[in-house]
Amino acid sequence: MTKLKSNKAMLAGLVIIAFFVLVACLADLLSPYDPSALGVAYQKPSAEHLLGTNDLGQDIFSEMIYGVRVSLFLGIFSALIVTFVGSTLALIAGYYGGAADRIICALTDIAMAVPSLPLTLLLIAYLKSGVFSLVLAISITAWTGTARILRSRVRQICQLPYIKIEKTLGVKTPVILFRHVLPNLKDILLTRMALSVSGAMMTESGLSFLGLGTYGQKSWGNILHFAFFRNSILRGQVWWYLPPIICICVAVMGFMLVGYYGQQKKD
Amino acid sequence: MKRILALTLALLLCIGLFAGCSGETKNNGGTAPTAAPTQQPSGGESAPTAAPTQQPSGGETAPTEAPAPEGPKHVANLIVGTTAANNTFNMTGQKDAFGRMNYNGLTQGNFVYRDENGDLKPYFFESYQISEDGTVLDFTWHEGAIWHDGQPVTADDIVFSFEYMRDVKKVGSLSNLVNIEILGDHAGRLTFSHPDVYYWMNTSVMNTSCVYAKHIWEGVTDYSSVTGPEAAIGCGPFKLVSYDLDSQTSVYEAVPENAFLGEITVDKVTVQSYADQASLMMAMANGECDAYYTYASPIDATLIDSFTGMPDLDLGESPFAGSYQMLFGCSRAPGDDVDFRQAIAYAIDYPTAATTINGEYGRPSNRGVLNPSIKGFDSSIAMLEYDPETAKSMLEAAGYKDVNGDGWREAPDGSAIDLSVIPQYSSNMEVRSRLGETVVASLKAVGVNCHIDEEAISNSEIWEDKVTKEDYDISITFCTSGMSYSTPFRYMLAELREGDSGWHWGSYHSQELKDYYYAMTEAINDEAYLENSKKLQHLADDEMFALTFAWQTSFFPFRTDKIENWGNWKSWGVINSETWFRITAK
Amino acid sequence: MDETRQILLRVEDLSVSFEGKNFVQAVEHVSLEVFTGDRLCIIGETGSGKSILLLAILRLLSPTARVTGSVRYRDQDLFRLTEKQLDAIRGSRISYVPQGSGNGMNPLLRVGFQVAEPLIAHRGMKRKPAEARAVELLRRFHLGREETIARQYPFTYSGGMRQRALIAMGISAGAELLFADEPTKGLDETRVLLTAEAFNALEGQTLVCVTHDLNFARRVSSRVCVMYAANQVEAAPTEELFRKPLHPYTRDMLAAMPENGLRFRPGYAPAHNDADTAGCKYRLRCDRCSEKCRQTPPMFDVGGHQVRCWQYE
Amino acid sequence: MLLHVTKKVLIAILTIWLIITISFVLVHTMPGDPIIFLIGEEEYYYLLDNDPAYLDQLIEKYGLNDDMGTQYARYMRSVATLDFGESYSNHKPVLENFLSAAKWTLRLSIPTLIVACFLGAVLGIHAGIHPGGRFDRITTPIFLVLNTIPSNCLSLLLLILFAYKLKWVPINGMVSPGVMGAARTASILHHMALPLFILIIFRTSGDFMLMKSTVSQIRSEEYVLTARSKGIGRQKVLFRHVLKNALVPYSTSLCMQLGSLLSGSMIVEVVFGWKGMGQMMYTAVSNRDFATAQFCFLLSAVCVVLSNLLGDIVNAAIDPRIRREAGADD
Repeated sequence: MTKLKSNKAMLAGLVIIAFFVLVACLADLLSPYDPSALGVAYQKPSAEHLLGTNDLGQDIFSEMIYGVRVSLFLGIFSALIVTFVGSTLALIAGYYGGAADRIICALTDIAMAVPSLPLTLLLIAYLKSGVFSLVLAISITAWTGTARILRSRVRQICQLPYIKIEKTLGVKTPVILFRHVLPNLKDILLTRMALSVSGAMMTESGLSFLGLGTYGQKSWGNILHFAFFRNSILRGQVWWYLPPIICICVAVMGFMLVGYYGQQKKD
Repeated sequence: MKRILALTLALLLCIGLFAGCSGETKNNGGTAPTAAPTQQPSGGESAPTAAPTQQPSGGETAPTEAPAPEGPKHVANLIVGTTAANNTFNMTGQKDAFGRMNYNGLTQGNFVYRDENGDLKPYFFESYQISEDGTVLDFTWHEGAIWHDGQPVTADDIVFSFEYMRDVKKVGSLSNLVNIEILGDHAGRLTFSHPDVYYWMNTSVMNTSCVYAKHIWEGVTDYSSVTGPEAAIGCGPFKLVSYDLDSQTSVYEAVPENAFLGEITVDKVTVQSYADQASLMMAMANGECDAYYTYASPIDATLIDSFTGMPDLDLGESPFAGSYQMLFGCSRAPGDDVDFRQAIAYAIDYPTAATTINGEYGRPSNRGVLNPSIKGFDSSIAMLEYDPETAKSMLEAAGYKDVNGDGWREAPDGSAIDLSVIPQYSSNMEVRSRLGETVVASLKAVGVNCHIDEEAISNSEIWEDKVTKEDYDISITFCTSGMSYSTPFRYMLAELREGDSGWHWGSYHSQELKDYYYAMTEAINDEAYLENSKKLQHLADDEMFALTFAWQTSFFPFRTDKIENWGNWKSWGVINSETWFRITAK
Repeated sequence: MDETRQILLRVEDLSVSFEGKNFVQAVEHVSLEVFTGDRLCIIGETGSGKSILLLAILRLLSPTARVTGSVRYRDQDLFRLTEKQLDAIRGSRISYVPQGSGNGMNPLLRVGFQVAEPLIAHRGMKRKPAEARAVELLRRFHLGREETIARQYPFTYSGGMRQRALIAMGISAGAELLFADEPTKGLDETRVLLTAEAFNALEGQTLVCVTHDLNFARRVSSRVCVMYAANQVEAAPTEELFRKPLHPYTRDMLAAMPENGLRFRPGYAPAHNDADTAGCKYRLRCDRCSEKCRQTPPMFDVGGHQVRCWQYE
Repeated sequence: MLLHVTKKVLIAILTIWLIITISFVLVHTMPGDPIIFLIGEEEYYYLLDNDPAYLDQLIEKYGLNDDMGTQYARYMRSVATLDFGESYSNHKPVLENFLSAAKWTLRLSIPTLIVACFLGAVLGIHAGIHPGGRFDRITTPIFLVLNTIPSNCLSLLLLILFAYKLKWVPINGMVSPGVMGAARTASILHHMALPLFILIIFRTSGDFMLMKSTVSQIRSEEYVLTARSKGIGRQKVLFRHVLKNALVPYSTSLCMQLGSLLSGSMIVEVVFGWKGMGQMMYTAVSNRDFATAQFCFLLSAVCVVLSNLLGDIVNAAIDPRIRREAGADD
């Protein structure tokens, strides 16, 4: 029974992700105004400005649309890094075992032990503010979870007889890894990637809240930060602070549905 | 099924209790709150044995005459809300709420204070005279003053204070003090080798230039890291009685002997610090604190309009002396061309900049850099106008055309233009980065390509290095209201006086700018100060090496339901050096 | 058989189906009777619904199962009992013995305790004496070093040891009716013999065993019932069935045994929800299929030997 | 078994040492001149104008311009002697700041951990026992949504709703001033209510998800069927069989959470002005307060490593398979 239910939920997740990816690609066509063009500040939602304007008179609706592009790019890009780093380390640790495994495990333990948010704060001070440095800062501490789960799965797979046979047949290691082991990890990779995208988005909104996000690009976190900075909640400007919150929640939910229910289907 | 639910509810209840009492046990069992209010070692309550408060004999101008004998209704407990923290209590520095409150002479005997219109008035001094040539200062001080630990203030303390400030704290403006004499039981004279008296009194009125207790500070060189209760002792009208780090409050009680400006009408002052302005305003709206004071940071305009029209809550509106400036990079093309600068002056979207800085209270400024609440403001100077068409025509006239048709104008010699805009680095970058966005959008609208220098935004070292090396085309800086005496021009100096070392961020190398600035700050009387200030403003109007984005209104709100006779000073607020002697309970 | 045998379990017209995306009819109109002392073996291919039949009787299926028909144990109708009353029977009167090879035992509890658990629950014994009783039971099935292995955990046991420990667990509270589910699955030849001896050593317990291992069934059972695609197709005393199988499926099944020459009948059992398998489920593979077989034949009684095939009308 | 534990402890110590070094290098090579943050922007520029000598004196005092090697050696010595130097912001010993900050963070994190662990477990079991059931269909979406709302948005919205509009909860700070004894505890509880509520929501949703998936997996295991067939009653089946097995992954995650007990949730503490470890770490890093920042890193590293160690030990205690496998693998 749960299989049926998870498909529906996973489907919902996929629909949400597809919607946001579509909006990100068509950002230029969809957004009515150039988000950095100035105008009359603090306008209420009206026909021309669907979501009103912010403190610089920029149209919030177009800002949100471009925000999709930045936030998604940030989430997906850091998820790619996290999954890539996590899986390579897991493959090496799982396949070779022995010393390599122990070193990589120690490395994962260390990375896990370092508190993620303060380290990110530190890294941001190093790197010049911009989306790339934010992505780097977020993904440096986020790969440990993926690495650990994948490693145990890879070790399981490597115990299977057909991998041992491959080894005895002298098939070159990369071939074994990428043709045999990796396809088996496909669904874990998918779920971990989805979960790390939602994790990255949550961290980005947290960092932007603390004023450490990107000042250049307009991500949702950035819009939200200026909404809080201009006390929009107290002034009742619901149209300014609610859309970013809803978008972040829905996007994170979308990825989590795919990640969480994808996992359940596998077991 | 039912039994499980019942079981879980019971568990939840006892958990709630446990969590509660864990708070309890943690509290009682755990260490007593480390910041148990420390009782000032004031050697027991000093019975008011000292002679009845000395009426200020012959003071320069006594404030409102002490009213009829039955005396004004005292304010039992004035609660001051601030966003500064209540962590360090050291009178030698300006850190945290304690340091900033001492600008208002709360616990320290500041020699003089600056009144509502910016004129110097005696505080710990009873009276003072400056000699014609500005090198000698005669003064008398309040005789009955006592230190908060009960010991009387002696002539030795006065001599020690000046020596300590000159030799240990190395206050720049006292470097030429050659002689400190005591001329009677409470009169003294300072003699300088240069006409620096006026300069010292003006620049250091806020920087802890007050009486130092000899029996505490003698021989202490590393004064900023003294953390004991003795570091908070002064001879001001109030003494620190207790502080609680957990609830971020500090309590001060009146010391009748140190009534410098008349009877102290406030019995107790509580300084309560809040996490941010929003929670402070919410607390004030709920009546939890009486007035707002944080040095040089008024309540943000966007916050104010959620509290307009509240009963018993006066917003404390007044013109603000602080302002945001835009400096041109005059040491390299295209900033070195005055026509380019004059054209750009028409391109900046001032209305948007004004709203960004100060909400609907911001007003575009004039071409003279200073704003009306600064001393020496010249109202004859023309206003800045936002007129993109004029800007475009002026750029065309000056030879800045779009030669290669890529949409961006090129320099007369054909080289491409891509101005780098650098907002000044600070811990809160929001307003400056928004101003940066405004400048970039405005310039692009008139065809001048530009970008925000991302690197400088995120790193103070890189920013300071670029600004000192004049490696920028447009720099956005902020001048606090505290610098209103030395004016924003201080930021525009490209090089300092010989022998002076310090920061210089300007890039407009001109002898007039330097001469006028130093003539102004070292003027020995008001006329010289005003004359040079006007010259500077006209220089800025003609050369347009820098401009001020907007004139701001500042808000220092206070409640009017329990207390009256407030005095709201321009861009300072109701909490000032005279508050302790004028406000009364209703 | 002497008269002291009384009816222990009467299952009448038991059907089990699972709703959901695809409707599954796991068990269709099964009726059987078990007398005290009987050793009934239910034989059938995997997926013929035999395990589900066992679980349905003890109402251990997941809530999504829809069970019809009636099961009477002695004088109680199991389907009318409340959960509490059913628990009083489970483990103490009727007990279920899962496969040895699966993780039928809780990995985190000592084997001794798990074997003793029915005693603690039903006989109100304290833990210490119950566990002592458990060690005796393990000794009875001679697992070897019973004293020490009782304190060990299930993962240290081999498949055979686990199966015998599970049997001990089944009878520890003195249950009179034992349901065994595929006891020989995953065991090698010698372990199967050991398990068969364990079952035969049981005196006084009535056994209902589900298996697809025909030799084991022959060795352990007194009566056999054959199931095919959720239907009961034949039931008879063991020797009679093995010597003279009546139903075509049973005959083919026995012919496919190694001892009888490995003659295979091609084809598969119909899937649970195939529409066109009305009537006799074996129709498509049966060499004596006739028009009549389109209707489901009833169970004909040929001298105490029931068979569901029109030939014996 | 003992050999296994000592090996684990050794690895733990090595990890902590590595983290100290990494955090030292990271903090010390952080761009931005610490002096500016040490005494505040304004005073720095004022001193630069009037009294540069004093600035050099400060730099000398904090040994900021020594080369990295000597600073590192000095730091290692101080770590060994547990004297973590003086916090740059208020010149008090770092340990003293830590004690007061830790006290406040623990007041939030311990009740959160306990309540969330219990609530998450109970609700998780109910939802896990009948996956797809009515209870599951109601609670899972709720907790999934709660899991995704960024904590800063929820905190701000609730702060304004409950504290400002409804005035149920004080707006600011951790305790109302000038109260002692029982009144002080009451005021602490009153201030603690909203942040605790938010933290509990987030933590419970995490625990709920974990427990639900674990229980729904275990529920279909064979030994649960055997247990039910023993007629020992629904309660015993749940607690003795299902729950015990569900505890293994659940307890590991709890131990992991123990690691973050002291680091506190930075965002909730910043919003509520809760002077806990989270805020201390945030101000230390953004103000380049080297001494405190390094101490915070060291502390959280020790906490996480210890909690991992504890997690392993608790696992081995509950699950004999891990105990034997642990014993066998060295």
